Amino acid sequence: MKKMIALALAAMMVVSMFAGCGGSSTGTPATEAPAANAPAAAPAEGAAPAIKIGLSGPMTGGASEYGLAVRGGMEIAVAEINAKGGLQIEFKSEDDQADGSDLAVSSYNSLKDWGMQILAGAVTTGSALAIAAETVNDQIFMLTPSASAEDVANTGANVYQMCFTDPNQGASAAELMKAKWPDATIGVIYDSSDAYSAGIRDGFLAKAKELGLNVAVDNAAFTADNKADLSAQVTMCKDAGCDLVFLPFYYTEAAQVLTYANTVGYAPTFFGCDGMDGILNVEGFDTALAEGLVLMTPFDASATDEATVAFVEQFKANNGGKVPNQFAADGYDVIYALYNACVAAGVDGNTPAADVCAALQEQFATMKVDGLTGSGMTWDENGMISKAPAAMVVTNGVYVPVA
Amino acid sequence: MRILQYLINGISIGSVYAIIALGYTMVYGIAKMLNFAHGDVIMVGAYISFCVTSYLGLPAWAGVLAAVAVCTVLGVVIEGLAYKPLRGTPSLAVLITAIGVSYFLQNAAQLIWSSSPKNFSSIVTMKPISMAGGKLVITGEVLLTVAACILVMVGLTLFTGKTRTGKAMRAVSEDRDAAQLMGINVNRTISLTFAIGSALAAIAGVLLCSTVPTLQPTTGSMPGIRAFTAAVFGGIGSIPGAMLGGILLGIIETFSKAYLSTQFSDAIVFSVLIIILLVKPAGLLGRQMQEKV
Amino acid sequence: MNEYSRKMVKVPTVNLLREQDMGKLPVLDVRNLGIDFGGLTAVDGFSITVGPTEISGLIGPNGAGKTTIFNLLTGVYQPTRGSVLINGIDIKGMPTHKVNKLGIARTFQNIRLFSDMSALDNVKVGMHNEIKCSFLASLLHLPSYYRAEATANQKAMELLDFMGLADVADVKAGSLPYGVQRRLEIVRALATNPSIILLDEPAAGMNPSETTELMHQIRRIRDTFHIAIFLIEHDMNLVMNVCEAIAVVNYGKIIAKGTPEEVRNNPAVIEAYLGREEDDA
Amino acid sequence: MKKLLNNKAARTNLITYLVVVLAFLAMQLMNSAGMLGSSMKGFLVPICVYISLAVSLNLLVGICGELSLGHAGFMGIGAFSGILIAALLKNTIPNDFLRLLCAMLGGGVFAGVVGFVIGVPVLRLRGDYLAIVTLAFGEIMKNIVGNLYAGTDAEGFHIAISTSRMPLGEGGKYIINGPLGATGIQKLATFSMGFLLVLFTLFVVLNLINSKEGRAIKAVRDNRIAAESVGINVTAFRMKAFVVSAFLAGMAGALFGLNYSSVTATKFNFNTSINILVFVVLGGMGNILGSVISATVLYILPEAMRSLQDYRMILYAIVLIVVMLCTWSPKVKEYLSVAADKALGIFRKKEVGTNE
Repeated sequence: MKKMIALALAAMMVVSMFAGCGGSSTGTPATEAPAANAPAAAPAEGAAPAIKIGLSGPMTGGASEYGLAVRGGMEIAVAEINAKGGLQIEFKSEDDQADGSDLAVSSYNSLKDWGMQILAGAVTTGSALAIAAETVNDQIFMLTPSASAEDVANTGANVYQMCFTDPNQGASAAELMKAKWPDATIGVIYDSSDAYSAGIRDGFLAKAKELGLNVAVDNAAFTADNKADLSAQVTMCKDAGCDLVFLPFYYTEAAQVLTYANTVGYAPTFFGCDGMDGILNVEGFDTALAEGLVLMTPFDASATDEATVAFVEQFKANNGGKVPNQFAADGYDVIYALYNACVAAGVDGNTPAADVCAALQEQFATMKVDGLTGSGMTWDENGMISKAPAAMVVTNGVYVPVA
Repeated sequence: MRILQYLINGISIGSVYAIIALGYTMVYGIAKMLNFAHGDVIMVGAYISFCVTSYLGLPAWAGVLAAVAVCTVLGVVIEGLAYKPLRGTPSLAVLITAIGVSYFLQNAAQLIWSSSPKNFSSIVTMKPISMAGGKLVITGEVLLTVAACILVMVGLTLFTGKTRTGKAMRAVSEDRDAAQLMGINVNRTISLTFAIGSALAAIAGVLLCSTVPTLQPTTGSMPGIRAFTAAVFGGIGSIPGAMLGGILLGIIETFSKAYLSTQFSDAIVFSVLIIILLVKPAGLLGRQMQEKV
Repeated sequence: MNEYSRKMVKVPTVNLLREQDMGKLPVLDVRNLGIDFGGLTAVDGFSITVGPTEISGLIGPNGAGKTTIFNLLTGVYQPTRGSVLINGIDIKGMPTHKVNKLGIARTFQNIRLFSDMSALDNVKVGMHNEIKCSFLASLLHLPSYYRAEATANQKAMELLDFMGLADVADVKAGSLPYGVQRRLEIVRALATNPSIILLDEPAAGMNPSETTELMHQIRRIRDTFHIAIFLIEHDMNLVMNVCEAIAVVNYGKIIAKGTPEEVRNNPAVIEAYLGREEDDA
Repeated sequence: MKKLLNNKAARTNLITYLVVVLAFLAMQLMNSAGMLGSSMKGFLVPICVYISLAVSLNLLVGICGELSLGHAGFMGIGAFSGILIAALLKNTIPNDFLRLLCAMLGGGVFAGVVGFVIGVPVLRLRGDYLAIVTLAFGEIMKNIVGNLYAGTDAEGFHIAISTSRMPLGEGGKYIINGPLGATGIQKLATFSMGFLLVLFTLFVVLNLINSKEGRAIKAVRDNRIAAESVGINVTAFRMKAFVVSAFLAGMAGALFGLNYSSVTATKFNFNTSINILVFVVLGGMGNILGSVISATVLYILPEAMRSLQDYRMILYAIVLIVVMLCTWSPKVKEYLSVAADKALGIFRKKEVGTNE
């Protein structure tokens, strides 16, 4: 009996699976889950069909914070663009759980079955590396908002990045330190199990050596498995007398470092990267702890320019009052960059993905984009972005450019 | 001085592991199941406390009480719906269900509270004690967690040793069938164990987040696994063992980071665990069961 | 052999030996065996020898330490004192499976069959060390595997048939009647090709006709396989009828040894079993 | 042949092989007819990998009765060693298929050796203690591979376990790059190889179960003391099962690693081990065909639920709990069988009616 039931269940599941897969391969409109995906505006009579842009990122699990932020930013851009008329965008996101192999590829495949022409992803470096090679084979244009390892862009000519590469960011940090705190005793705390964090640290250490910075602690690492307790790492820096502590990782863990340092009365200058953006908006976080924190973020949610204000307002309205971070802003910029390139290249929903890819590569070689995370952004031949790194310091709870 | 500071850091995180491990070991000892959802009940407890204090503006003790109440109910409901129907089946079946419950709680928490981190403000208002010119700092959280740990440990030991219900629990733990024959309501005893274990989880959640302020839907899972490790380390099923195992694990972890290698601290901690289990196969304070022939 | 005879002089068990076993190496030679559990002495000063084709019995009140002695003889427990020699080899420090290979097999008081496996498979597990087939051959099912399996099947069936169990060969061991399970355990023990088997309460739970049948079978085992049998049993009828020598233990110590007749009339035994007379009153 | 069909074990085995072969043929046919979307095509290799993992873990958990929470660790060892071997043999063995085969065998052997080395001390432990030690082993493996660098440059091959990126000379190319994992892997895996792997795994595991070794392993699980009493060296058999299981997991891991252009150590964590365990328990402990089916269904299930977007993982959790209750709970099973009997009863009555 047990076997029969089990078999019946199995059969049921397999049927549902074929129904699911069959559905997606025939191109069910993405509007079936309106809460999650920005609905494409119905194309006007006779107008070209909407171009299909897909996002792969972590929507569930430990890294979903970042995936959902990117999706939120992208949805705003898509809605704005579709409201304008003209070229329409159909947008769909899939969950890759920040996995670096099979789940990422199956998320990508699912988007491909949907008919994706451009990939606006992936969010995390691991997933992006797994997917990038697939896009090279399929000749699908890929612009990742936040996968920052150099290897991502180096995978192929069709892979572009919207964010700084890790070594590049590490080097910029070292240069800034050389300029502003040349005599500081520096400590580095980093996540050795995370490619982003380890990548920045490697870039930073190389540059710091070149510039002759005094790095006293360079091995205060933690891993995804033991990040619950960062007190030993802070104590290491404190003991070594570091007065500048470099924190090249995400604000989630950074909040922990700042809190612990405060309890033990350790107050060096903390220095973060773009992953640090968002720390001021962590619910329940005492922003006073971040006073004096230096971070190299391309995005400032408290900026007063029109575009940022509108974006922040819209994001808050869509996400229950949550303030967007640089992930969301990068996502927003990615959609606009793609949109501008598509319009300039004259591609639409009828253009095969490979042709879109070729056309966009041509556009990105020469194009200049202004967005929330920088103005006059351009890309080099490897697909890496060049935009001015902006260093901010937290003063009275808001970002102020480093003088 | 430096070594003392690391020792205190180790005890700090270790006592958090210990209080989680106490819940683990209690449930394991009586229900004979590895409740992998325990870490996630901790996370729920922390969220409840956070919501009560931050959104309703109530004082910390109210948050703790609310967390204890909600988690107790949650624990009993989980046990009744997901574990009780599987009583008497191989322990592996219940283990898988527990994993299902763990996935469920994490994803439910993400849908309810979103995956954005929340910064849990410590329930301790005491100023840290600073000694030796700031070289040695003992935070209120450490003192509170260690105190809570000892209190819970002593409380549980007295409860299982002295009270009627507690003795029933021990009887169920020793031999479920015999206990049943003695007129002990085994189902009710196990439900009660889950209620107590979950209440402990709520307290552990508040203490965990007071020490490590970042609160996310996945907050409970890693400390949960560490605490499970600690419980085995100390001798699973043994109440003082869980406490000892937790604190030792915390100290080993901190010392290996401080003096050996931060990058390889996971490998070091788990290697030490393996070595200790090889020397003492039932954990530090566990009873080596002689199989009856 | 001479060396052995010399040793035997020290141990006053000569009267337990069958005539045909005289002068032969005893299959089981236990000297002054003892074990303590956490300060509590469970068995002490236990000595016995069993000849190669002898049927001997171990009796005593409940909790006297009989099963503990069996566990000591088979290496399940390591003794605190004394030694156990099987076919002249000391089992000190050997794990159970090695002790078995020396030629001792056993059954259990609370039946320990592999209840999810068929009766035939239970016997084949018993023949494990008899089946000559390399790991790789098993893994890849080489021809030698099929040959070994066929031989094993045949021999296992013969053994089952010997105990009248051929009909239930394909039945799951766990679903067999109690008495049949007891006999199956004996077959499994025989399958290891032992020189002595220890039977722990073989008649427990059997009805009188089954017990009578069992008595015949025990003798038949000895006469067919020419092995020694050492059994624990509460059924005095069986013990007195089958055993040629009996040892009585109480509180972990031997209180009497001898032929059934001697043991039956030994006052110490009567006291151990019936209690002192004033208790009865 | 008739005798073969009368033997229950042989019949079950035959059905298992048949199901796998038919499924493979059906997939091949559908593929050549262009009926498979990218997603389905993408699932083929990982499903084969997870089937092999589930079957090999079933040997350990279901047949041997040992709980292992570190199976993904062996998979990881197989993946990384397989990737290394494939990269290093690039010029020696130009044929992709052969190179993949070498990589898989190498991955398997490597995982098997590691299994043996840790098995020697660890297999003295039992039950939950063994479980925690296998978990610990998985974590150690992940931690070490996360700091492993390997690559080639003008001076040849370099490998190091290091806390910062190992420098490579001119023209250097990383094969394994610390926390980034293995990158730029040449994808060698094919569905056919996956199918062969599944067949090989089934062949080894089913043969083992139906040999004297298998009987001994089952005997150890059913009653360790009785098994020892008939001369079975329990530790040796646990070791054999452990090593074979690790070997097969290593092979599967190598195929997995060579199916993607990048693989990180974090993939082989506790969660993956748990997922494989879920396949085994849901398919039925000791039931090999059950593992094959449940690995397939449960791997595809969350993918098939993609249209549910953010709700899919919570639904997966619910399905998992409900299926566990349906297949294991005595009460729920009784209720279901009564319901099923009622449903079937209608048909039976009709049949009886027509016969009369």
